[in-house]
Amino acid sequence: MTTAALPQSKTHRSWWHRNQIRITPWLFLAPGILFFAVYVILPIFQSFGISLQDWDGLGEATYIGTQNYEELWSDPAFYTSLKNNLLWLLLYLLAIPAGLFIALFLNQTVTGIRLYKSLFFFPFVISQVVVGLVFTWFYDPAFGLLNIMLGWFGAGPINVLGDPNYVTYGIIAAGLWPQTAYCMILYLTGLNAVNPELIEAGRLDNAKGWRMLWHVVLPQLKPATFIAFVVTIIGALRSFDLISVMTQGGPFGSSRVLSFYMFEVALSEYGFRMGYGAAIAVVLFLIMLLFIAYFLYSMYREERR
Amino acid sequence: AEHTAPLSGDMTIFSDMSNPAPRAVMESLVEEFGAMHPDLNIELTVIDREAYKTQIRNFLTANAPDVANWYAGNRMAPYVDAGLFLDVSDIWDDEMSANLSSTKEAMTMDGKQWGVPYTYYQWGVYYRKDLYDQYGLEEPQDWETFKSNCQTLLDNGIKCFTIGTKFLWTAGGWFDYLNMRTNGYDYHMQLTAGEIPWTDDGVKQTFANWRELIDMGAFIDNHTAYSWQEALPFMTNGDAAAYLMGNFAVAPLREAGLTDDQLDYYQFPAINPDVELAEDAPTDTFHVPAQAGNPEAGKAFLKFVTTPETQTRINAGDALGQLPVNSQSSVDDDKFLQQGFEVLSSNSPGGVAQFFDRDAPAEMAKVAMEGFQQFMVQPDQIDNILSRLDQAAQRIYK
Amino acid sequence: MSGVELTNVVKKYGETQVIHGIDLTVNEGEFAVFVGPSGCGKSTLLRMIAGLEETTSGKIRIGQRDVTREDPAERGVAMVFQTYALYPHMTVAENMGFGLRMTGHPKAEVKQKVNEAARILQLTDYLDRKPAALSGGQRQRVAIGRSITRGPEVFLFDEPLSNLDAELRVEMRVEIARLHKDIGATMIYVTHDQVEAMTLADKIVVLRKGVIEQVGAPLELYRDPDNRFVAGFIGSPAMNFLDATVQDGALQVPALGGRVEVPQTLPEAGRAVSLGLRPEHLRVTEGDSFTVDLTEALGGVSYAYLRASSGERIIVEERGDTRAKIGDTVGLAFDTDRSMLFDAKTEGRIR
Amino acid sequence: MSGVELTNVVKKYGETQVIHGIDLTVNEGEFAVFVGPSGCGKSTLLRMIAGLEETTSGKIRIGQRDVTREDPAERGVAMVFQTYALYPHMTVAENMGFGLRMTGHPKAEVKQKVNEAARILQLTDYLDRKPAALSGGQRQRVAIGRSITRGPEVFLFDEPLSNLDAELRVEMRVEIARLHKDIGATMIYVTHDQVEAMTLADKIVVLRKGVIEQVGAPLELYRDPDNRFVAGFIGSPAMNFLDATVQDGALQVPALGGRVEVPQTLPEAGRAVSLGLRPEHLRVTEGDSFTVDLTEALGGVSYAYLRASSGERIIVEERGDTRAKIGDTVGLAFDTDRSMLFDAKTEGRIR
Amino acid sequence: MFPTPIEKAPRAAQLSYQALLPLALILWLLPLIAVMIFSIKPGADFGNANYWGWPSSFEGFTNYGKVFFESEMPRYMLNSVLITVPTVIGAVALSAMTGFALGIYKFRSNLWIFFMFVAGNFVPFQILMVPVRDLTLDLGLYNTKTGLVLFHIAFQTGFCTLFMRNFIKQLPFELIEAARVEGVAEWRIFWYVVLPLMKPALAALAVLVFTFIWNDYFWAVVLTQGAESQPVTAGITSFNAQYRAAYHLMSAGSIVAALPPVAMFFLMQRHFIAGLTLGAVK
Ligand SMILES: Nc1ncnc2c1ncn2[C@@H]1O[C@H](COP(=O)(O)OP(=O)(O)OP(=O)(O)O)[C@@H](O)[C@H]1O
Ligand SMILES: Nc1ncnc2c1ncn2[C@@H]1O[C@H](COP(=O)(O)OP(=O)(O)OP(=O)(O)O)[C@@H](O)[C@H]1O
Ligand SMILES: [Mg+2]
Ligand SMILES: [Mg+2]
Repeated sequence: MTTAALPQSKTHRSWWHRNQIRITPWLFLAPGILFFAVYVILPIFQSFGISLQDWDGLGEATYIGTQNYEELWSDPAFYTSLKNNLLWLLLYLLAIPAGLFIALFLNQTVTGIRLYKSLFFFPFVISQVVVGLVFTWFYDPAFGLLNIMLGWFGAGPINVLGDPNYVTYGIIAAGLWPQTAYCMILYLTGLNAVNPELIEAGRLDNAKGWRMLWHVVLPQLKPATFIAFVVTIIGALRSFDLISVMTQGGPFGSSRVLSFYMFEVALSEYGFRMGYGAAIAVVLFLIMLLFIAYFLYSMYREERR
Repeated sequence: AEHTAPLSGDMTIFSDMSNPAPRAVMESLVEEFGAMHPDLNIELTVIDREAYKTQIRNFLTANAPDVANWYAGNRMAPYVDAGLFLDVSDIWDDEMSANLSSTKEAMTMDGKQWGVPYTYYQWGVYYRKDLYDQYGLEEPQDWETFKSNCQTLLDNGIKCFTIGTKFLWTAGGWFDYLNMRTNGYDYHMQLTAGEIPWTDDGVKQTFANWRELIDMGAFIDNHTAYSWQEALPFMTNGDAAAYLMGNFAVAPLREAGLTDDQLDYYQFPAINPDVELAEDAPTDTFHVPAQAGNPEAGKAFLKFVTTPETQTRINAGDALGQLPVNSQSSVDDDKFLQQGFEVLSSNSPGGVAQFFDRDAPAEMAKVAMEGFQQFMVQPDQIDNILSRLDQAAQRIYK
Repeated sequence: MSGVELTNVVKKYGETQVIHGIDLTVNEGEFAVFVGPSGCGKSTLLRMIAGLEETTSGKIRIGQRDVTREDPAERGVAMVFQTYALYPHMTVAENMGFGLRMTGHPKAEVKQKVNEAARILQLTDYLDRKPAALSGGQRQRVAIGRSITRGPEVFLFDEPLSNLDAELRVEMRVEIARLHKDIGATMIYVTHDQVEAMTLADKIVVLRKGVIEQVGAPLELYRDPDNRFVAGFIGSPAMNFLDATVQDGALQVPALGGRVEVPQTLPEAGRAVSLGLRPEHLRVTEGDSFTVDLTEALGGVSYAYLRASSGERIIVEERGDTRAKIGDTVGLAFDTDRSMLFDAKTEGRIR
Repeated sequence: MSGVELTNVVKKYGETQVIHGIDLTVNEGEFAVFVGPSGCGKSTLLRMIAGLEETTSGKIRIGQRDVTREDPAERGVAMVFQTYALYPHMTVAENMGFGLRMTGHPKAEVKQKVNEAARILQLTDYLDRKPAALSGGQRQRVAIGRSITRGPEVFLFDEPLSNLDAELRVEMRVEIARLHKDIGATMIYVTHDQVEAMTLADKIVVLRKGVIEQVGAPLELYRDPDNRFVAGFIGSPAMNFLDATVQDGALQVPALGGRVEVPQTLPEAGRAVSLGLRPEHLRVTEGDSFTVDLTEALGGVSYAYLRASSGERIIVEERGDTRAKIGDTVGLAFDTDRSMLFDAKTEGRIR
Repeated sequence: MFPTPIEKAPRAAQLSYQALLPLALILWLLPLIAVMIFSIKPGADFGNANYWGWPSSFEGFTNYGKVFFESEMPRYMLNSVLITVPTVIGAVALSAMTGFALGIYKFRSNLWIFFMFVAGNFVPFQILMVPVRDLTLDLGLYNTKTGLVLFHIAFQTGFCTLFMRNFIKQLPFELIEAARVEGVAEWRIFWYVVLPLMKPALAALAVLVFTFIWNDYFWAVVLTQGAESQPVTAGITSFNAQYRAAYHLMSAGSIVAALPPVAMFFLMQRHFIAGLTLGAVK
């Protein structure tokens, strides 16, 4: 045996060598934190600042205190957006059971099932811009497939995207399409992780069909459900692309949501109110904060275990 | 003479002339101007017309070109106020002021000129002459005929007007005409300038007139779902008989197969005989941004664009197909351009407006046009709409 | 209570047959243990009895009923899984009562049965906990409790203790034995732990490659294995096997340095056989035929690893006060009555 | 080669102290084994020696050097993990040479050392395989080989065999013993397997709750434990402890039905003590003080679980041909020389 | 595992399942199929109100030819590539580092820094819009691919860090300890031990980020303008504005725009799903 591989002297070990383990993480973190702080964290606070100003994005900004918020308070368009946001939140959640349903349907082993699964997953991969376009045509009052189908039942035609009563539902339905695909894949992977022994125990315990699903399978899919919930909520609150592509918030603003409204007042063709937009963003942020806090809390509990 | 002054260095131009024909015009302009100044290195960036509207503010503040497209009237106010456009009064010499007198006003703010126009075009009613002939209808001269024509068409299962209000501004055109015909040009200007409240009786009368058409069912169904282009097929298919639109609609209508025998134009008829006729004629412009790197070249380009020869060429039927702004230019002998020129030069005693979203401040335009769209769908909401507009106006014009 | 009877039971997965026609009777109240090397089909057979795997052919009877095609829930069996398979989202009480609830028993009855089972298994204090808050042994107890509540005719266990550490394993083993004594139900138990098999079973079923090698009481298998496989499988450390040939009415065993007389009826001369000697039946003596390669002292007992001059290795158990040391040269003695003989080719026992 | 010396070593995680001032010397070339119940701090102590956990206070010396505050890399130790911790993306040779390569040794040297280690561990044929293509035992060998190549002063093992199945465990155990004999390096080995501890160790360190209970050679601990904990911990099945009181220069043992004379120097009368009896030192006799609760027959040996009329339980190892049966009423005999006595309160040995 | 495997169900159920699958698929993908058919129709079909009928002639080549050779689409596509690829590389690289730091090292603020990334990842990005636009303007990166790339990298770092850290966290920590005991420097541990083990995560994440960025529309609109730097999502909208009501061309354009992520998905399917699983259902 030789000991050649060993450090022969320890006296001139540098400070770096001794403290390597302590310093390395910070070196590794530095670029990431820098980027993230500059582009994400700081802007959040800046937005708070801007929301207290009157600023057209071109000239000088003037500090106006909470005036933007006061105006929001009495802005009917804001309430429309808020109401639509809630609708989005609520209805978007349908993607979860729908995704579960499709996942259960596809959770079989027959030849070619993998191809089927990936084809079912398509809508998620496609840009929302394209999805919006496709659904705009689907809803088209003149030639849209929807109205043709309604025609078979002697109903319609419905001008989905032009009617303030239907438009939000119409866009949400379009959004549900890719979102359902997303939830489906989450559940498919979740189903993979279901413990077969528990299923068998359930079979011995006489749990069948729905009861098996409810009592044995669903509880095991909780992680998948949780993630599906989180991504769906976030997707719902971030909804922008579809509205922008399908209706531009119309007709007369009835399909606006907060994220679109703020874009509209701040940066769109006719919008020059950065401060007001920022105020809307802050409200949206506060709503989202509830969910972020919930998510972080669950993660915290998980970590502490 | 000035054109020959040697220019050198780099020059950038941002243009919103993104549709095929205007784009070709823009490219030829650059080429020609480049040929005049061989030492000048010109870079042209063409941006989608709709996108351009939201992006101009960014590039004006960040990486300003030397020349940029925009619109006349109130639409340029934010940039003028923010000092982002260069004062180009110096190129508006006497000769130019004289030649461009019809649009000089629209380029002037605070007594200075902030750019130059390069084209404008008439609005009016484009209609299916063959359908009118079929049902024995004439171009209407007054409101009553206008409505009775419409009734006849409706009785035959044809909508009087096509329109696509998805992008709002088409409804603005209707409001412009109805309001100018009901209350006159000056009233309209005061309204868009915030000097008359939206709850004024005059405005209500305008909407009452509009409502007559709506109640008749004069407009196609589901117009909120369409852009202006998507509304064209209703006219080409014969489901609707007319379109209140700018002259740019002619090209796609012709492309869709309508011949000049089938398609014709008339001036929007009088409603209130006591007011003088006034027209919408939106003017498109060129500006030199305040932060331009090569303003001299920019100004030279502006000058070049407004010369009578250039004007004649770029507005010709095979180019933009619109009206030249220089009175020394000749108008193409296209029948629509001739009629439009005729209307604007001799039958618009009340005045020439830019267009609703150029006359009113941007924010107000947005809110108001949204109101128009809502009104067209929910006419019963008019009181709500008007009080909302009034509230918005109080804030915006403050 | 009822016994279980398998008649010519066969299982195929597609083309591959994993159970090759098994006949087996487990009597009422009997504790049967399936042992065998990994992959021999123990679990498969158990799961077929449970109804979790379909039976390709053959018949399975539980008590008087032919259950071959019945649903698992209808067979009157309960199963305890290796990984416990407790429902993680239910409390202990809910876990134990789930089966009854699913078969529509009234709440009060469920509760009473759960309490009863909890009492037997000393789980009463934990009824409101979730499985995650229990230790391994407690979880396994809950899993057993769950099967008790349903009052099945047959209990099935698939390596129920293999996830526990050594100490707990011993404890739970004793507990299962006691449970069997208490409720006297038919139990079938899969394990690959010899000690479990030996200590728990009324009847051990030794499986190899989907075929039953021998069935019998534990000590019966230990003392009287039918073939080399069973002999080597039962007993720890495993039996030593020495190559030998029959010569002149005795064995020629190179490892032992020559001729050995054995009491068995020998086959014809020249036949290759294996001489089986259990470590506990060997004694180290003075001599020079073996060298001690390694010794392992465990306190009361130690094992000496001997190497014959022929190269074969032999393990000897020592309990006396003088024990072999590494490097020693020793001899070996054994009682020929306790040696066993197997045919080298068929591996069958030669008695 | 160098020994390891711990002086008053303490480890705290935040507020909770898990190692309570340990003093220990492991001599050069010695094979020390840490045993103790789960959570007693074996791994923690080992990892502190490796430098993977910081030492809260106290001193650790390896050879002549104080390494208490040094990074793991500087200590000249090699560690073999329970899960092998092989780099899955490297071949066996790369795995074994990685440390040398990263510390800047020339390729040729690395290669030579890897080959040397592979030879020792009979891994030469597998040098180009990835770990995934190896069996558990081979992986563990690679893990050991990896530590050999660097020629460390001290080898550390944390339950290296506990992921292997019983058979392989025996095999690898023998191999590690051989390795230690061959290279003679200082080795510290953590296990909770008694057999491993007994068979491998030159010196066993029994830990409990972060404190050393006793240090000594294996049979020393078996024969002469310092306290009840060690006595109960070493030996399998565990020693039986019977409550007793000192009376009239003898013991009053209710479980044994009365007075027992023992050779130890007894404390004052009335003192509560425990009488320790190893199962292998007990004999079942005719009698009526005990009933046989349960028996476990393992072939050569069987265990009888007796219950005294006082309720206490005793395990007896039986090897003879007649063995107790469940339900029998029996007596018990033992050699008082082999009994041990512990103070009931302090648990210390009374010699 | 659930529901009952169909191969154990009666023959009839198996057959009807097999038949139901393609039916369900067609129904599910109906909108896409429609667009696909649209894209090979002649423009005249739409004039003749033959929206849903069989194409009167196959004009796939004409339509796609127009998209590829007579529009800005190829340029937009190129922009998308030039935006997406650097972003993927940047975000994955940065987050591999942050994930390593957060997953391997124990230090007091570890969890909080991690939470910062996670929370930032879920922020409604509209709130960043105005300041980020200003920042980009100030940096002189407005309307450059670089500006967009930098922002995307920064924003994606949140999600990627969540993903990477969770992945690294579940690597056997002994591997790192083994390397430390062997005297390997920390950065070498990252490079030689952790990075090779993260390959599946890197691939999965790369695929995920690729689709996210390729499909981004919002930031493309906020931070860029014009064909010179906008990605294809913005390109398709202006393309569509240009060809409004020319359904065959819009369809062809949309399909072209959607193709790369779809192709990516098909090629990297395994990684993609692994990505969702690793990053999400963890
Ligand atoms: N679904 C399946 N498809 C094909 N072969 C299978 C299947 N399930 C099990 N087998 C095969 O059947 C044989 C028996 O498996 P089984 O699980 O019963 O073995 P076992 O005796 O329980 O082994 P272990 O002791 O490892 O649990 C094995 O060879 C296995 O490979
Ligand atoms: N990071 C930590 N924080 C707090 N306590 C810890 C930590 N790591 C270990 N401990 C505690 O330190 C004690 C000793 O743990 P250690 O892992 O050394 O036990 P062990 O003897 O190796 O047990 P085992 O046989 O189960 O491996 C345990 O009580 C454990 O709960
Ligand atoms: Mg098994
Ligand atoms: Mg440990």
